[in-house]
Amino acid sequence: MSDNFYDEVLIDHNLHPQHLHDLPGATCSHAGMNPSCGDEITLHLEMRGGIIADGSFTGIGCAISQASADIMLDLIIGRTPEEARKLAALFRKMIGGEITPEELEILEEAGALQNIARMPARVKCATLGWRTLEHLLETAD
Amino acid sequence: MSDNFYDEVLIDHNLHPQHLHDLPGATCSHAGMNPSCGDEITLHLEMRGGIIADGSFTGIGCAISQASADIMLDLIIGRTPEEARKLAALFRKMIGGEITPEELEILEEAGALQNIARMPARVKCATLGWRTLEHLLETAD
Amino acid sequence: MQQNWKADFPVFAQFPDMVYLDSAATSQKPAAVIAAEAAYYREANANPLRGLYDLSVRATDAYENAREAVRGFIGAASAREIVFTRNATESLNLIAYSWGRSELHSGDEILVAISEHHSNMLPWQSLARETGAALHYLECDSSGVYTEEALRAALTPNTKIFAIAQISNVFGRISAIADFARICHENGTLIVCDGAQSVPHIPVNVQALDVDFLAFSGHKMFAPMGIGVLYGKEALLRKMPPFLYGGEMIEYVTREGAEYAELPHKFEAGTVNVGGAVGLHAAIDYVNAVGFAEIVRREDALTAFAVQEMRQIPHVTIIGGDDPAAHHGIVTFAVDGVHPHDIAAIFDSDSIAIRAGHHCAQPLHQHIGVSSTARMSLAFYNDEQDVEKFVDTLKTVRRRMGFER
Amino acid sequence: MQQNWKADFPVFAQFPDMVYLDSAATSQKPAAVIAAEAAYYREANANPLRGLYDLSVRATDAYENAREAVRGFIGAASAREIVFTRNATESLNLIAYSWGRSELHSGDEILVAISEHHSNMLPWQSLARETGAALHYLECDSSGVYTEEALRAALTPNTKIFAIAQISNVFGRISAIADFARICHENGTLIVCDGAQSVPHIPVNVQALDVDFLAFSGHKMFAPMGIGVLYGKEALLRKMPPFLYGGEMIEYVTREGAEYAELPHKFEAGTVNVGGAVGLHAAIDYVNAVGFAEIVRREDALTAFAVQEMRQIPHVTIIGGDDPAAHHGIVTFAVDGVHPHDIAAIFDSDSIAIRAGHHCAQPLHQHIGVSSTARMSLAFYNDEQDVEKFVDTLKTVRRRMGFER
Ligand SMILES: Cc1ncc(COP(=O)(O)O)c(C=O)c1O
Ligand SMILES: Cc1ncc(COP(=O)(O)O)c(C=O)c1O
Repeated sequence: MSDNFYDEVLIDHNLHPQHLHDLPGATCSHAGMNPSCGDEITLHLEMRGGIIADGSFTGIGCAISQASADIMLDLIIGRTPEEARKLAALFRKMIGGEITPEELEILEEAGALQNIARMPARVKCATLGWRTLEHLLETAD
Repeated sequence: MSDNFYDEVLIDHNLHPQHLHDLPGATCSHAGMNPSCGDEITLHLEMRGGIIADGSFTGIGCAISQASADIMLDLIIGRTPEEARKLAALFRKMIGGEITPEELEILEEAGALQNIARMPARVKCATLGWRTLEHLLETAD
Repeated sequence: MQQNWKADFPVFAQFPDMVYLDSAATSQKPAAVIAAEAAYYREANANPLRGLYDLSVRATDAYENAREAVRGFIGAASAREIVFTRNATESLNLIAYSWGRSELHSGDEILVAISEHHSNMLPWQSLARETGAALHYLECDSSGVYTEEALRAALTPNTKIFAIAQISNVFGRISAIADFARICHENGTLIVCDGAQSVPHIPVNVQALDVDFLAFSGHKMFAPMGIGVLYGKEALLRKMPPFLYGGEMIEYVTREGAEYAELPHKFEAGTVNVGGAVGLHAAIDYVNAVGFAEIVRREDALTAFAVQEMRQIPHVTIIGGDDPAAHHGIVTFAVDGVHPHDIAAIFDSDSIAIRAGHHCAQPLHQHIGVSSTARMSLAFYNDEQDVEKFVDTLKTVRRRMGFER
Repeated sequence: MQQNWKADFPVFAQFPDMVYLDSAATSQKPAAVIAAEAAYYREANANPLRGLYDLSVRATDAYENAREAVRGFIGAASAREIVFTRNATESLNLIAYSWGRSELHSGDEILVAISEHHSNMLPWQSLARETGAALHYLECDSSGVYTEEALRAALTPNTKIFAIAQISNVFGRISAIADFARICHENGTLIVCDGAQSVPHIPVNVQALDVDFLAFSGHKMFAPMGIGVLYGKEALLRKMPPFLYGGEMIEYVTREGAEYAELPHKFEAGTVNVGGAVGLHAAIDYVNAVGFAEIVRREDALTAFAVQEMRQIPHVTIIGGDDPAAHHGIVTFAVDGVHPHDIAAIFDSDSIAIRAGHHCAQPLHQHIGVSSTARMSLAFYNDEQDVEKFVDTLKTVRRRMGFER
């Protein structure tokens, strides 16, 4: 793992997360956890008019899981559940090392996590927020 | 193990055992076995006037256990239980590799089994008759 | 028999005069396997699975790649179905403890083939004792044949599990596992296949056989000692409780209890044996490089040669019959008037390694009415000279024991 | 610190820039150990114990000599008290299954130290669930100290067994096992000592400690993976039923049941791991050649150096306190604001291997109120530069995570 794995993007999202707060107007919430490291994230979404109008997360975790959740929320707020699901699928594709350069563009800052597959123990951290999102969208349907 | 491990002494005692027969006048008998190879020997002794007046064995087993029992009976018939016990102790000493040349003399033909310690799996065969004897003398006391 | 496969096995260079005919007990190891394990300790050794650093990732990769190699080797659907154990014995005990103690009850029946190795019999005896289930034996004929009719007749509505080896370590005969599996499943019975003697010698595909469990040992298939495999169908393994408890097999632990890790880790408590798994991986690569076509061809030819010669020697009886095709590298025999232990000792004096005793199959020996036998067993690294030397010594056994002088 | 012990360990030549500080998870292997195992497979490999030929006798000797070496190493009275297992986890499970399932009943109590590794906790949880015995925990203070008073207070007339590690894998603190054993025995309670972290690092004598059972793993003491040890007092082992069932652990088998072999074979079912045992023997010889005087001196000096440096770094907290003498090669720590997984990743980017997580001691982490920590752990092959590099990186962690820029 190269020194700049924790690049500015990740460090910034970890230290100054935009979306780490309660969401009083949330229409649905779900708690996801990585039992083996004790990390836990609760994702809150406010669905309005068929789109994800707002979202936030609460909980504790490592920089990877926190930054990943924060970046995810940047990406999905303002999108439809369908679009969010597609982004989640793309994110998984990236972690699996099968993403094309064009697809990577779509993931914007989430691309900072592309090399996490090198650290199998951390993949669960990077995907925690996304897995929680998928679960939420599935059960919210 | 050299080819002549099965030397004339052992082969002869195995093929033509002097003491493999019932003993109608037996005053005590005991069955010893090597469960893991299924071998079994029953030792019969006729005690008279404080000495082992006669003895025999019945049962099945490998050449080592059969010959060893036959040789043992050659040695102990006519001796006192005390003398037989001493011979048994000497035999164990020989198998353990701690016998002196003088002591080896005393064991006469049983010395043919001296090298059995090289084959740990066979030690139990060589000692079957002797172990049965020790048990018999102990319980007969 | 052109190829000299012995050159791949350092032990034969060390003992050029030795004839090793005890491969069913344990196989010799090719240089490639010995080197692979050593290389792991020099280049990738760490505690895998939880590691957050480079070396630990290497160890994890080495371990999981080995699992994937095993999956491919036996044609399992998923690597989650491959549990690393110490040996076939532990694999079979794992089934009896975990599946058995949770699924079996008084009134249920366990069916075990009478020719089974103690490792595929004692765990079921113990399970029956503890659960109150009844233990029944499927009988074979004197040449080791189990028929479909006999199996059908032995199965009852209460038979929950049937345990049988694909190749018997005494007879060397192959049982029709795929047919037996079909019959068992029609009856709602699970089938446990002991592959200790088959996986190293013939291609085995768990999906084609449709067995529920398969157990085998690395050390009999050119891998190091201390590594074995349990294959189980995912749906079964998923439902089974853990067997050993400890590190690496949990998701979460509190004072009161624990949530267990996903398959296959749920069944791999404590620090795993990466070195052994790497050795097994190298052994699989080696077997694949030689190829089962070659392995089967050589072993069958050598077996046929041995049986043909042996049946011409007076006073020699082959256990399981004189048909060479019925023995797969395993020929168990008796010599009139000579105890098997003495037979083995005479072979040893000629530097030929064979085995004598009950071959961990005492109930079978009781069944066929002898207390012990002698056994020669082959691997593809044996050659015609080995069999010739074996036959030459066999011809002398009775004379050297004092008969016919 | 004159001697460069790293030269004995090939992995350090392979990765000259790596700083390995995860020896509590698994140790690296000296060339002598790797070579001994390879030599066994080249020169003595056979199935031991039942063999009737030369190679099998060599294998048997190699295996039993290894057992004798273990006996001497831990000062056991007899080699019959030494059972080879796969790892400490299996050793502990063996006690819980064999001794536990036959001796414990509803109403009995099991006492376990709260800082135990999952491998010395989950087997007891499972045993309690199955037998109806009650499981109680002995609590330590925040620096990991267990007092005699606390133990006395926790023992009741129903406490049948007490399980505790000699050195905790989180705190690195040594517990007064000999005193605890005396207190337990006065109460009629057995004591199980988890020696996974002590046997490799300090001289351990089971007769001096007077423990009833001792468990440890080869892989943490420079031996290969896949070999471990259970020591048990002979009188106890003799009474215990077998754990795994199969070949090699029986005297006699019938259709109905079996008579079991003598100690220690009763507990070693299936083909044993001779290669692993030979590796462990070589590791013991190696440790004896280095000498515990040297090992303890180096490890204590390096630990003291690390603790002294660490306690001067702002925002770093050492779990278990700042006293260097309380940590035996194991220093677990936290950095304010930085998650342990991120700490480990930063160390990895500087080629330093440390560990992060709950170190298989989640209940302890709940007890001390953190969900995970980072841990550096030493062996005598580490040197001052390793610790310096560790300290240098530790100083940069917060800055590299964006703090104090
Ligand atoms: C204190 C302690 N006990 C038990 C274990 C379990 O050892 P293993 O995983 O080798 O079975 C460990 C190591 O992980 C340990 O540190
Ligand atoms: C048919 C069969 N099953 C099981 C076993 C047990 O294998 P292991 O001793 O490696 O556990 C053996 C070998 O001894 C065998 O031949």
